[in-house]
Amino acid sequence: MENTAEAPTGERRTSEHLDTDEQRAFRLKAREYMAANLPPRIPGQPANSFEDLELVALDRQIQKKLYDGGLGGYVGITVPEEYGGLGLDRRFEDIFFEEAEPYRLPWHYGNAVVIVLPCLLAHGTEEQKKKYIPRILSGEHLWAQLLSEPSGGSDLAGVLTRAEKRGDEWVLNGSKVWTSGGHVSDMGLCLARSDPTVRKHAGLTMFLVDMHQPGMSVHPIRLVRGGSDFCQEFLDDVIVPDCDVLGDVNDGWTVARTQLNSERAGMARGWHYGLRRAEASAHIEISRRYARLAEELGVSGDADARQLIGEAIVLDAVYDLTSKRAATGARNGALPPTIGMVTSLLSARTSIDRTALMSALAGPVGVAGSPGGDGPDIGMDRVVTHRIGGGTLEMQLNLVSERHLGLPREPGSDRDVPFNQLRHNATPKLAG
Amino acid sequence: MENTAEAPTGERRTSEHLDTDEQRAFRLKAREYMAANLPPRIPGQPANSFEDLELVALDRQIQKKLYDGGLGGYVGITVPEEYGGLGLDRRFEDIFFEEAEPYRLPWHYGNAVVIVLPCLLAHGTEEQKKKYIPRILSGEHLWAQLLSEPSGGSDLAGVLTRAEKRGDEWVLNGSKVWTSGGHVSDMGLCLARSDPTVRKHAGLTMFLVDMHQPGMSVHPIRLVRGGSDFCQEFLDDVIVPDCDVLGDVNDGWTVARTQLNSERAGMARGWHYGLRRAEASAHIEISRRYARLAEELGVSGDADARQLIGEAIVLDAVYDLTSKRAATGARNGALPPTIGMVTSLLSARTSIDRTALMSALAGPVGVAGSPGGDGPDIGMDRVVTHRIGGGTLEMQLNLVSERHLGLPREPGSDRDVPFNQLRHNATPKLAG
Amino acid sequence: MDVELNEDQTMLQEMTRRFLEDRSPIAALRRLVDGGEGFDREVWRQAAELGWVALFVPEENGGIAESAQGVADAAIVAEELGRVVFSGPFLSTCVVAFAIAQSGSEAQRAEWLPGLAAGETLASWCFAGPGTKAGVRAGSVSASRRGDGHVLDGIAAYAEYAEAADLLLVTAQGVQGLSQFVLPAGTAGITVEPMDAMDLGRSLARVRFEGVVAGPEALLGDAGKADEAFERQLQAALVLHCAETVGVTDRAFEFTLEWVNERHAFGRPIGSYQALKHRLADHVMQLEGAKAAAAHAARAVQAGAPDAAIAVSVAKSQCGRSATEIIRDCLQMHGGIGLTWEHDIHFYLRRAVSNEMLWGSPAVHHERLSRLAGI
Amino acid sequence: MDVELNEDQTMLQEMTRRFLEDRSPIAALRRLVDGGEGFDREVWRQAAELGWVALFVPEENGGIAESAQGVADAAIVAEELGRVVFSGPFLSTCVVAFAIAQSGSEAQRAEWLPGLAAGETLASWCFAGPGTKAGVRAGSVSASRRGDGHVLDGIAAYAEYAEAADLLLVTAQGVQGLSQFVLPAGTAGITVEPMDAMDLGRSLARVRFEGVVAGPEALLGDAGKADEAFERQLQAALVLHCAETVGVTDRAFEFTLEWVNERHAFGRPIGSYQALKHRLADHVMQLEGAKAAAAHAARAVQAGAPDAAIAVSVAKSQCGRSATEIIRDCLQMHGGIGLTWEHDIHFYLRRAVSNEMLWGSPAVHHERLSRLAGI
Repeated sequence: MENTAEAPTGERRTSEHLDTDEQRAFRLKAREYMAANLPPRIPGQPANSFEDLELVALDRQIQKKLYDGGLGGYVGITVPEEYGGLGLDRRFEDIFFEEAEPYRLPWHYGNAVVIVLPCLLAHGTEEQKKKYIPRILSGEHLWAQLLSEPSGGSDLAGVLTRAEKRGDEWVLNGSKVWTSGGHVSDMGLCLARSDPTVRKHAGLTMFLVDMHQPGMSVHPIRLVRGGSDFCQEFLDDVIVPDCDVLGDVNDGWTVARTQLNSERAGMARGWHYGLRRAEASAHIEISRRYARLAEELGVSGDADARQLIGEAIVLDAVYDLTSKRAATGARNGALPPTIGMVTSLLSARTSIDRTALMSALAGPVGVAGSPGGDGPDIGMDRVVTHRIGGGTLEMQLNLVSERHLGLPREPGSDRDVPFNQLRHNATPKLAG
Repeated sequence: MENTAEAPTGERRTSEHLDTDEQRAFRLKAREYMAANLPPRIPGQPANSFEDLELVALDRQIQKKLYDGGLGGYVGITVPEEYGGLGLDRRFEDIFFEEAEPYRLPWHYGNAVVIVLPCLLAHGTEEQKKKYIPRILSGEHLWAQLLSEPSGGSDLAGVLTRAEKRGDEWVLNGSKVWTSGGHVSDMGLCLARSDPTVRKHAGLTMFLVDMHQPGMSVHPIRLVRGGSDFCQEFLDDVIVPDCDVLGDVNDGWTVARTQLNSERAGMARGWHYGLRRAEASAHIEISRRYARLAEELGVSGDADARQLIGEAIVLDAVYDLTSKRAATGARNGALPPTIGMVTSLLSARTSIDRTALMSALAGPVGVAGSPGGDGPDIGMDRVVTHRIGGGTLEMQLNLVSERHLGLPREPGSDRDVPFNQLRHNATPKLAG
Repeated sequence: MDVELNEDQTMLQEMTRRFLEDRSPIAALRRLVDGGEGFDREVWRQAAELGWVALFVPEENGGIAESAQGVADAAIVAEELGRVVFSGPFLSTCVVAFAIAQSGSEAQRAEWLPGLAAGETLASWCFAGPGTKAGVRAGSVSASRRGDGHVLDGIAAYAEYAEAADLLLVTAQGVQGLSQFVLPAGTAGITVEPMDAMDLGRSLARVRFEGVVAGPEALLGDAGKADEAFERQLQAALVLHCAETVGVTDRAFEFTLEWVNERHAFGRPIGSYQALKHRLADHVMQLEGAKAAAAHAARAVQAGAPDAAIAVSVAKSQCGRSATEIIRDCLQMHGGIGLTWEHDIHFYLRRAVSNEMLWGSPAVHHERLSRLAGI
Repeated sequence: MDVELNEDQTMLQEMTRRFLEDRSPIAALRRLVDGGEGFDREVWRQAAELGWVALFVPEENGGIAESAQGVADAAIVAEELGRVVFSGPFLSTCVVAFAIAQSGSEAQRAEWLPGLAAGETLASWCFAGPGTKAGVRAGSVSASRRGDGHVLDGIAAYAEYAEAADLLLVTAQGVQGLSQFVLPAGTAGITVEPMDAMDLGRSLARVRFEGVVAGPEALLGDAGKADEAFERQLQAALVLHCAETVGVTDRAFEFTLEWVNERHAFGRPIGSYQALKHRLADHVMQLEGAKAAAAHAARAVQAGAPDAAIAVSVAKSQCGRSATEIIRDCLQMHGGIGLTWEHDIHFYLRRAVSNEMLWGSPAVHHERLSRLAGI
């Protein structure tokens, strides 16, 4: 639902009538340059799929084109000029996305611009900002997040990967997992334990890690359905120079919080800027899939099938309307920023519920079919209905109840104990 | 489902062929006496409804008849002779219930025989057993459980009702609630706090309380739908002589555990002995209600309505089969005694689910209808679908997960703190 | 509900809330029910002075409808009514005023609208049949031509406040299509039979039409051509209905949150237990879904957007189902006290279940959505 | 599953479990799938030696069916098969053996049963149509009289292990009613088209019949009178199917319980978190319901009880729905690792979803139950 490009709206709505002269000039420049240089947005084309190396390569080119054409790359418009951006205000960004609607944008840079860039801006040294931000905007560096570990995905502050200081560099050992695009990334934002003798949040440090080094081995994970764009990394004496510590040593959790908040804010906004259409103007559109499916299954006239389809239409529309309302409300202050957590939870619930409805609709047709047909996909959707991105459902429920509703936290048992006195899980190998 | 009498099975199955001579003699005596003295079992008649004073009076008579006829009253067969029972083994009890199938039994004595009697047998002094047990079996004493309090129904060990020693008697003050039949009971089993300075489980004492005394005021509770057979009691200097302390002073939690376990065992067995038909032989019978309802609603031919009805049939049958299997399994040791907790949970879930299905089936017809018709009952069932008896759903879920599945308990925060240092809820008045 | 209210709308919301807290809190409903009364006419008249019905009535007929925000503004009022489980003929009177203002002749508008706007004339909307699928289609009353008028026969069920109404708007099926009629309550051949409703704050009735003669002055719009007008009325009604349901849910959820923060069990607030927290998280998620769907429906119907018909059915399904499910569980979280007459929550749950099923149950709207999807 | 097993049955259960742990653990399925193979014929032959199919075959035809416990005993085996997501033609071969033993002529029994009992002959049961409601009715293949035999035309879908089968039992619709035929796999006009199945341990196929000539020797029972025999076969098949599903669920639940006790998050086993505990409590409740329903169905079918038809549909709905719901959430509780190919749980969930829908989806059985309720 969030991960494929939508078709450009037939009738485009822009805010052109509000433009100042300067804005108008920017808009025309963007319009002309995009028309000449960007590939069209193709409905159904994946927004990001790191398995598709051609698409990744295409996005590298698009990012470079946007940068070279003076448009700041993808999301570089509000970035200060000294770091390669345009230093303009948000209004110009809105114009950019209005004009970009018919084109593919370099969505594989989502991690880099939605998560890494805010972390660099908030916690980076001047040297780091000048070195890394322009390379994101120019398309040189794709970034990965080296965050979760096989010993425990939800408990992010419980990372076991060790960072030891040796002279003026750090040596990292351990394993990271659920890294989107680890195998194609140039750099990684990596949280590691620099001091295991203090309580778990206090002994962490964040590192900017060069992914192209011998100690870093990256293995794509095979998921239930086949491939995936997730990877598991094994860090075996990975070297990070002192100058690539982001934020203070042992203060990595502060950076991680920026990282997590940026990810959530990105989700609330619709994750990849400009992936969705403009919010306020949207009408409910019923997916044509349902009519086609009902036809194919021969159940168009069945009262019970029509119930299931009606319910699915409600699910889709409610998800769509809720996330658009959340985005608007978070932007104008009518809703708290935590509303993004609610949207994220709804996204998970919606996919669980929709797969159940489709499975009930298809019955046996959804579990076995002609080779190459899409029957068994409907059944398999029930198997893979839960999501890895955005945390487990349990973590989302905790977040919504504690942060959004303000309910009391569980009495914590591990927050004040030195990390090396806690029990830790084993570190399974997930990649086959 | 559990609270109305079922019709006697058309074709009765007994274990007559297994009888010894002595058993055969007992069977024939019971058969003859019951035929002459007991009223018939009327399908749909409430098993117990303390609001129905005539039915309560009838059960008092039935209990007396069973006692006078040398059948030991309801469930007195295995009780030792010195306490008014027959001192026979369980086989005779089975025979009693086989023969009693066509008749009404004094089900309002359920509390007394399922819960109070085991507590007296396990913890009573010789004097208490000789005084109270015969009066239960002869029909003289109806008993109530004075257990829950308005300050917190789930946290049974958190009772606030105070018991103070004055000379050789105790003075009780406080309030109890959710007492079935409090207004018609002669005696009550009452848990009170005799020492608030120790941790909460350690300062409790169990009392045998005369309900007919001035300090005890009993108020029926009006529930959402109208009346109820629940009461709230206000104890205002209620007097209990020393000899009516059950178990040791400050050891009331031990007695309460027997009480709770007896209640649960009763539920696992089908609560009121003999209320249900013999277990192993039972076939699934589809309630005639569904066909009648479908006919009345004019939806017999609707595919979606037929789905809802089919689902309801599954719910009913699964509940029935599961509770019968649990009873058999608990009896023959194939299942642990905690299986009763699972049945109890299923009972709650089944009623929630069934009311939802019926509500969906009836649509608007279930929320408004002709005065006196049963339309709005279907809607109201959704309002009152949760149950008070057997603890809240949350407690049932805790019990099943901790006792039956053996999952770790929540880290407790109140178990080791002196009771008077804990925060307590206010004591609302629930009776109007 | 909507995250983009303008200043006037925010004021309307605050004013309505203050008025209701003062004149019609939930305790007032309890008094009305215990006293066996339906609703408080004095409160209704005062409410009308605040412009609740006037939102749908043009200025020349005593209203304030020039704001062009009629439906969206009325939805704001309806949401507040839900928060106190208001008892009164808001929905029916508004829809009838809307219908007359949109389709009425000048004479009809002049005759009826001023009284409706002023709260002096009460109206009921009669269209739904008596069965399980009632609520989105008219047709259980038939209209046959006689002379220059019509004769009406049949039964309309679930008519709100028909017992108290001065005026009935009847939608009837004729050979050419739907027709609508505006009839004084006392018209010969009309019998109003009160229904027994689980929602104690909503008067419902069956209205029986037996050979009712409706002259040309009673005909609203053109004979046999009311299908579109009816759909517009239905959409407006559903917007108000959904907004009310959101208010009901929002308020019950709000006081349940307070309760779980305050009530302790085993030494901790019950709201600190993860099982309750997770259920509450799911509930707020569904509630946000209901708010988003209801707000969108209000905007779509207000604007006459192409997805208005879809939007109201999406909202009706989402608001109805989530209300019942959320408040049912909120009641559960109150423990035994939630089941007592003395606690307010049953009034909320009664309205939620009732609203879920009236004006088209979820099943009816799912079917409608399948149809709108071209299936 | 059943709480009243006799000594022989307990022994059968233990023997089966030991055999499967040794010869066909879940790791074996992983190897078969990675190797692109369907099932292990050697394991199947050894299993047959243990008497799995012989349970349905009379002694004179090489079986052990005198125990009169055929269905109930086979259900014990099926439950164990579920626990390891066994890949092999157990269900189809048993049902065909049951059918031939019950309805076959002496010649047919002598010809086919010894091979079936010995595990040398594999059989597939062909009856279900290809649509969404398939699984409890036959009729997608038609039989027309020609001479002293029949000609068969049509498609049977979801036929288990048809690709490997030596023998097909076809249920076909004629003008007078259902007829059944036993045909060697190579009979002219039969085409087997493998289906792409989400359950990686179950081979399914579409079997196409084009002008297939079935002589009198192929006819099982009387022409046009197989309705009752078919219902009996269906009941027996559903008993085994449900028992298998219970085994699948039971085992997945078991290792999930181990996992939540062992896996720590935030310093505590994840199984100490109330939200998970409550979900697991609901799951064990549904699982107990499935066990009770499946056990009752086995007993009812074994005994030919009057509620046997109801019992199998109740069991099928309960077992199917609870399996998917429980294992889906068990996968959820495993976190990301549950989604990896390397973890076993997806094999369990694949079979659960697949079993929920094959042999009649819950919807199909709900409809059937309404019919059996006289509605």
